[in-house]
Amino acid sequence: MDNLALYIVTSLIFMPVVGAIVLLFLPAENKSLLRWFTLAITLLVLLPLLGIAMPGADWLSFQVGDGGVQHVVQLSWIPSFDIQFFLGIDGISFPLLMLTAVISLLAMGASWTIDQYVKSYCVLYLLLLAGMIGVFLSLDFFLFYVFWEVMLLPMYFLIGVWGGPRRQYAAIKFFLYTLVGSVLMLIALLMLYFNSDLRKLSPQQLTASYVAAWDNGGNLLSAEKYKQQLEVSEHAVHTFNILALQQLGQNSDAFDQRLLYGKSVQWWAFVLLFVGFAIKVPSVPLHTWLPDAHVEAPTPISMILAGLLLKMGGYGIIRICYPICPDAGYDLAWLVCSIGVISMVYGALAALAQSDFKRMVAYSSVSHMGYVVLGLGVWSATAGNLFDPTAWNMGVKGALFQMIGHGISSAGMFFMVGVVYDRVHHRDLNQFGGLYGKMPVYTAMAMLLFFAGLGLPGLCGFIGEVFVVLSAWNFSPTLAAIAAAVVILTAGYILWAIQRVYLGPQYHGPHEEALTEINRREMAVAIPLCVLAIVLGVFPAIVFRYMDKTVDRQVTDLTRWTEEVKLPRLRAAEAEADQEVAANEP
Amino acid sequence: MSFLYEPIGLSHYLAVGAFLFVCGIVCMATKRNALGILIGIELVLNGAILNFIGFASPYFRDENLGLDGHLIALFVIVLAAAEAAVALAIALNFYNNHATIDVDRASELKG
Amino acid sequence: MSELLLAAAQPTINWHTVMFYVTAIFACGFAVVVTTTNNIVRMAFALIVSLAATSGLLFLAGAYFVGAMQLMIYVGGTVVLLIFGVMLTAQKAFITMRTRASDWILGLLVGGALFSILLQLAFLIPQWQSSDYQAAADAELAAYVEKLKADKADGKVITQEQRDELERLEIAADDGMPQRSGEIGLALVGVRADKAQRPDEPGLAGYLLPFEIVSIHLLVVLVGAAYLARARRHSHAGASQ
Amino acid sequence: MQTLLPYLPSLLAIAVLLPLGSFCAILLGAQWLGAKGKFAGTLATTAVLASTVLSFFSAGIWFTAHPAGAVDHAAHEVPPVITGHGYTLATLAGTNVGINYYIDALTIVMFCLVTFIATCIHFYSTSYMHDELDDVVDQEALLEDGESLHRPGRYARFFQSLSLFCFSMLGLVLSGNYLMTFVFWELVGLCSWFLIGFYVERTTASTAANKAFIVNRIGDFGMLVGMMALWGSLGTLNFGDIDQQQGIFSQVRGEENHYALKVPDGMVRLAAGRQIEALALHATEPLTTEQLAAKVNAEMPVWREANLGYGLLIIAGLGIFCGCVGKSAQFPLHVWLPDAMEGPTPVSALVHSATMVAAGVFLVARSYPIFLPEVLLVVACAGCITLLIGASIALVATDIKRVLAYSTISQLGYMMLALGCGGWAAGVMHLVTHACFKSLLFLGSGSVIHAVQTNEMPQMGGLWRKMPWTAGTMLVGCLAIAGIGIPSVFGLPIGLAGYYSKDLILEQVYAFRSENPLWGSFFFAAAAGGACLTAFYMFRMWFLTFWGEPRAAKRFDRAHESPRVMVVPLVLLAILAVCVAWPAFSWFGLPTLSRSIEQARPAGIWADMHGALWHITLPEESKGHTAAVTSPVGLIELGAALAGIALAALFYAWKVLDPEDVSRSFHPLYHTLYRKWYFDEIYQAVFVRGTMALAHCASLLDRLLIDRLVDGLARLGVGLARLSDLWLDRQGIDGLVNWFAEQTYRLGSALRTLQTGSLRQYVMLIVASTVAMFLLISFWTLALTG
Repeated sequence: MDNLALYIVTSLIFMPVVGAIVLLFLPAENKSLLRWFTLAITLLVLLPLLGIAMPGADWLSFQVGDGGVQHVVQLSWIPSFDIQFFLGIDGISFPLLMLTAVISLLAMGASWTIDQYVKSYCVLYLLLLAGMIGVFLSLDFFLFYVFWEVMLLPMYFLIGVWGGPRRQYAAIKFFLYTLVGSVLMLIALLMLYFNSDLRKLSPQQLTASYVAAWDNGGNLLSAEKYKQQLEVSEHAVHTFNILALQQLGQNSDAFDQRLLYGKSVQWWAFVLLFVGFAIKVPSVPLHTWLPDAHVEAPTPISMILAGLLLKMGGYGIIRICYPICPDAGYDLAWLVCSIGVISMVYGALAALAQSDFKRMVAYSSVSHMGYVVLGLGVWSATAGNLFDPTAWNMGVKGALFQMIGHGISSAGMFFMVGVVYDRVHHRDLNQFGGLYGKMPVYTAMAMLLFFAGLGLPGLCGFIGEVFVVLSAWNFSPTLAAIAAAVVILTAGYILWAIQRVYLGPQYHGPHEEALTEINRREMAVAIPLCVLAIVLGVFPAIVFRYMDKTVDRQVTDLTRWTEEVKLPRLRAAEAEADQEVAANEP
Repeated sequence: MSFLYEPIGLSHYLAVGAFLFVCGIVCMATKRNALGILIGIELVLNGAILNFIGFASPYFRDENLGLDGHLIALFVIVLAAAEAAVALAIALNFYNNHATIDVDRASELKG
Repeated sequence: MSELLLAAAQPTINWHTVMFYVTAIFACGFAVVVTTTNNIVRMAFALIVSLAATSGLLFLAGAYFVGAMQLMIYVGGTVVLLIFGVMLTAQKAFITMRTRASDWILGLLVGGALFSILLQLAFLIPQWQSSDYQAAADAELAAYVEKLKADKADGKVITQEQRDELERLEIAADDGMPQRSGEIGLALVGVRADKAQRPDEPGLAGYLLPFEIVSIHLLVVLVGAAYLARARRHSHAGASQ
Repeated sequence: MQTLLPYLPSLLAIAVLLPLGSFCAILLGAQWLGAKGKFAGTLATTAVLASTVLSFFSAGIWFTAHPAGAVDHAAHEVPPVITGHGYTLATLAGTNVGINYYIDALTIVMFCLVTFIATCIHFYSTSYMHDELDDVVDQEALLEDGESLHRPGRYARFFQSLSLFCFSMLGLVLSGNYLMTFVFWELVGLCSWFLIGFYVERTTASTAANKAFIVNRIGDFGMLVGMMALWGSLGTLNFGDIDQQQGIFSQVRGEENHYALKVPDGMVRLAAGRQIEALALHATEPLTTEQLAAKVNAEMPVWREANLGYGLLIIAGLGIFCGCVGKSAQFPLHVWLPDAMEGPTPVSALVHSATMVAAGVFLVARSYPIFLPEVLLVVACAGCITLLIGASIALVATDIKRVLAYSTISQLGYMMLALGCGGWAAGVMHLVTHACFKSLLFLGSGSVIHAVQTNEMPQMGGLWRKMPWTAGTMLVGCLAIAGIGIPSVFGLPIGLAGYYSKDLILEQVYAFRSENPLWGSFFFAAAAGGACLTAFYMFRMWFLTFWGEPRAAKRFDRAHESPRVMVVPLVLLAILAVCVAWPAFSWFGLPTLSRSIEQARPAGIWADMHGALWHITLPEESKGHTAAVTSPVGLIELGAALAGIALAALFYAWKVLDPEDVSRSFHPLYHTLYRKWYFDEIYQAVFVRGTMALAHCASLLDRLLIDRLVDGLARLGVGLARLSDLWLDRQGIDGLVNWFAEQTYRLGSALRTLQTGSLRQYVMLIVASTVAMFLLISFWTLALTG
């Protein structure tokens, strides 16, 4: 049965790929068949994940009590560089996988309006889905990078072919930005790889991080045996295993050599990785691809972009940046937090100034993702706080929850904008009004999703926001206060938009006759989003349930690292500074 | 009012000079009247004179500019007078040509 | 003399400082008026006051001659010239020309940046922030008086030299600097009276050459100005015929 | 009934959830609820009526178990409290965040008050909102072609929002931690948004709704900051102790410290972060965390002595109060309340006078244990300013609902002033009595508006002949708010509800004045003057509406007394406004209002408080009940009220003085008051415009700077590629030279546009580049030297 679970996990990635290949052989004229087939494939990705989410079946269910990686799939891929096909699920990736599956399904439901080149669209869509699932599943850094790139290309075409009038500009901008991020990530990846050395790990650590090797016969070696092999090795044994890199970063000095300008390898790796992920998040000032890409992309792609792609940046920061480079993370926490807060304020302000409905929602994404960066960065477990990890724990959980909540609310908001755009073919906020009277059910659902974005209690946006903001105080009261002030701006732009679009005596824009009530297909997409927004807001525990143990474990590990590794270093630096002062005094 | 008991220093002169200078700059930048710009220039020059005299004054520093400062200030005054004369002549000429002294209209040098 | 001693011992209001602040407020305040008003006539008037106040500041800094020149050439000459200009171009449309708000904001932003930098510089060096000239002179005077008193108590007679010295010190404490106009005049024709005692710098031959250049320049300028202003009026007159 | 005490939380929880059920039912099933949703009104009313019954039943249980009067503040006993845990939202490193409840006599009193008034208003609304059953022609929402708007009625939607409001308000009262309070705080704000903007087609209504929500969010921002300070330092947001876990109140006012206020350890520790870090870094031996903690504990008294953490407690208090400023429309966030009158009148009565706006006062009362004297002084100042501003604007307002709105602001200021001066019971009591008579007044004004179809008082007059019941009940309300009663100098004090609470407030401010002459004199003058103004503007309203000759004959002819279902709630509330605060109930063994409130007095609020940073002393409340205080204060209060009424009568009943004449001779002042002290204009110019300007800056920065930079980089890349292309293709020097020539030409053309010919721009460029050069050079030298 264990093997079956592993096949299921692997199939999450290959199901869409196989589906895409099958699609190639289907007739291009039969659009409805193509759409239904793609929808079925996305459903086939969601169903196994639901099975994993449900408690009950021990061989398949996600073990909420286990903070480590589960359902590990491990195969050798490129042995000469120790690159493996290494997949696994833990509490950080699992909620995001669920989100990916759900949003992909709903976005496919929203794709019915795509009427040109349906076949290519569906193929690219499935490839994109495979890439996204792969990013969240892979535990090998190289594999992670490969999937990251795999995701990029379909997205480029999806924006560039099916987008709005300025689609080419937007697509190239998106591509260039993301490519820069990828290149930086690649540099950091190689830096870490060539500085890693498995010999520095103990057998327990090797086991814990699933470091595996195969003998010539293709049989898996046990950890002790492998350790013995390592002992006799003369050269450093490099690895791409993310878990092993985490162990190396936290328990050895592998990444502490000086590199440039007196900064260590891990400092530079952290900066490069962070910039790479910050482009994806996106954080100010690396965010300008987002409004253009969102505005030009078709509705379902906007949903995917806002709901899923942005989350990869946050996922990368929590999965790769902090655990692998804790020392740099500790030193640069202020940078991460400041960037988060700046994004929040800046995004909210920019959203306030937009007159394009979609652009406003896009900037609101910048603002909301700022909460994620802030929450991930609030390293409160310092000596001054007596190594109390509560606030950081809260921040990370809040940030992860915010990712999920924002995935729901932003996808919903984009969908709602798309619904009205499909009818009247314009998005100028000043040329709406009075939709309340014409489309009451649609208006009610749209208001609900916008209020979720506003962070209203009882809806999914609230928990993440409030947790992140509450946690920030222990890191820096000033940043926390600024972050809290963003709630005012958020309320401002969302309420103003609602007023201009939905309220008022009458609609004043073109195509008034096209404003018909939301149809069944659109309801089928909107209702799950609304229900999720409410359910996650009222019972956040259903998400926290999965992430609790993993986050606790990671934060505890890093707190222990602060206590045992960083504190002595700080003491040494302090002592050195004292001596210098003493030496300079005559 | 303890500052009234303290003797003033060079910094105060520099501050007043800077203020006049900036007032002149702002005046130049905001006036559309050519004569207004001229007046701004006068203010700028005054700020400069004040600086020279401040640096030349033996009240504030032993290592002062002395006579040099005074003489430069004199030259500045004289040059300002000359410049005012020429600028006025230009302004009058411009007025005669265009029947206006709005410098925003004077955009023939536009590239 | 006892008042003097008291004065030296006790902090009193420094009238020099008071005068400085009063004059500076006049200079700055009317400069602000110049900047803010749109009416060109008011601008010219405010400029006169500001320039006059500036000359007051020059007097307070001990530059009597320059101050007088400022008053005469600037306030007397240049501004009269300006007012002529104003009157010659005075049509209703040009008396008040409104400036756009954007220009104001831009100007104030840039000006504010410059001012903040200049102000920072002005107060950068602590020694510049206050002068001990007056205090030093007072202290010297007080010390001399003390000495004389002690001498008198010892029964010594105060000599004329000592009286002269006392007088010199009193003048120094009261007035500050000796007049400089003579030296300036000498310097303009090439003799540096203030550097005469310094044999190591004999090459400083004063300002004869710059003076000449300025004179010629002034002449040229006046001729040019007359030509510029004249020529056009002639043709204008011709055009009107 | 004592045996039922363990079920009290469940009973109250059901009382909270019933309106939620009604909300869900109406939301999802409006089209099945009878013809045109008429059954929705019945459903909502039934739900809230059931909640009322449950609340009064709970009150019975509570006061049987803990008889009011048994706890007197002279006895200095800890008030009885029931706390508990509902369900967990999240677990964070051993700390729970969840839904808790906190029940004491204050909760019970608030429950009875809110549900009773809500029931009255639900009944009233079933008739008042009758028009909404059919299609509506909205005269105030005009289409572009000038026609009035026709729309289907929204009877069910109204009751849906009203139900949601009842749920949120009751939840707010019951909540046992700040997070839950915040959640319901936002939810009542949302309901307020829905209800103010009920006429969604009117732009004024939706603008007012947005204004209310955003201004409230400004307050919520402060509340978030306060919550952060508490959470960051104490690790909990619970009010009371739950399952051995210490709540905020017991950390601040611990039993071991005899409930006196002490900065909790957690706050000291958080404030001393730098010192702790120094301890850890400079210790000669490396310390384990336990050793470090021990050292920190040893240092704790020294740090506390140095007032470390005191500021944090001030921030916490001010932050929480900031939330209350927003919700209770205190200066400077009072501007939303008058605009909120755009909503239907029953909404104004329920949400914007009796319950939601009083929630701020409730939260101050609830959080009283953590408020330092410095914070309370700020509370008092805010209250004092609000009281005067509200009263002064109410003097000149002509819209009947706006007069009442400003009067609400002013009365809320009274409550805050009382709380800020140490009068806990006085403030809470005024909250209760005010809710009674203000909802009465609003319902009465609604009845008038319903009859004459206008809000403007200059078009009313003489209406008492047509609407005797409305006029009579409103007169009772006016007398109550003016605080008419016989002071204790003449024997037994007896009066209307407002008399007791206002008397308590003035007594407390008087006692405060004897401790702090400077502040106290201002406060007392404001409070006494405010009492006079209150009487004046309330009777001005009454005379203008009901007295004299009708000023608009057409409207007068159409006017008629409201139907019985609207009059009965008026009479019920009028009875309440007369006798809710009577102490005589104790003769029959019933709990009186003052004793019930007294029972809820938080532990420790029975001693004088002294500020550590500012010299300020808050007298404990019994100091205001001595004869030396009560007799002068009673006379002053009665005098002020009578003077106000007499003045109003001089102007508007006897017409001895001409109000037009007075307003003309004090024109600048009149105009300032008429324009509401220009608050709206100033806020619009400074905050709204400022934020929008910032927003446009951000958007422009994106488009003009970052985008251009990126585009430029891309073009640079393309250019470089082309360049290398040329090189690779061996186009040789010629191509390069041509390229350079072309580029130079282009550069020249590009630079040509820089030559605008505008003198002023040149000047600006010169100065800007000077500044830039200076900055560059200074950076350079800095880099060289340092």
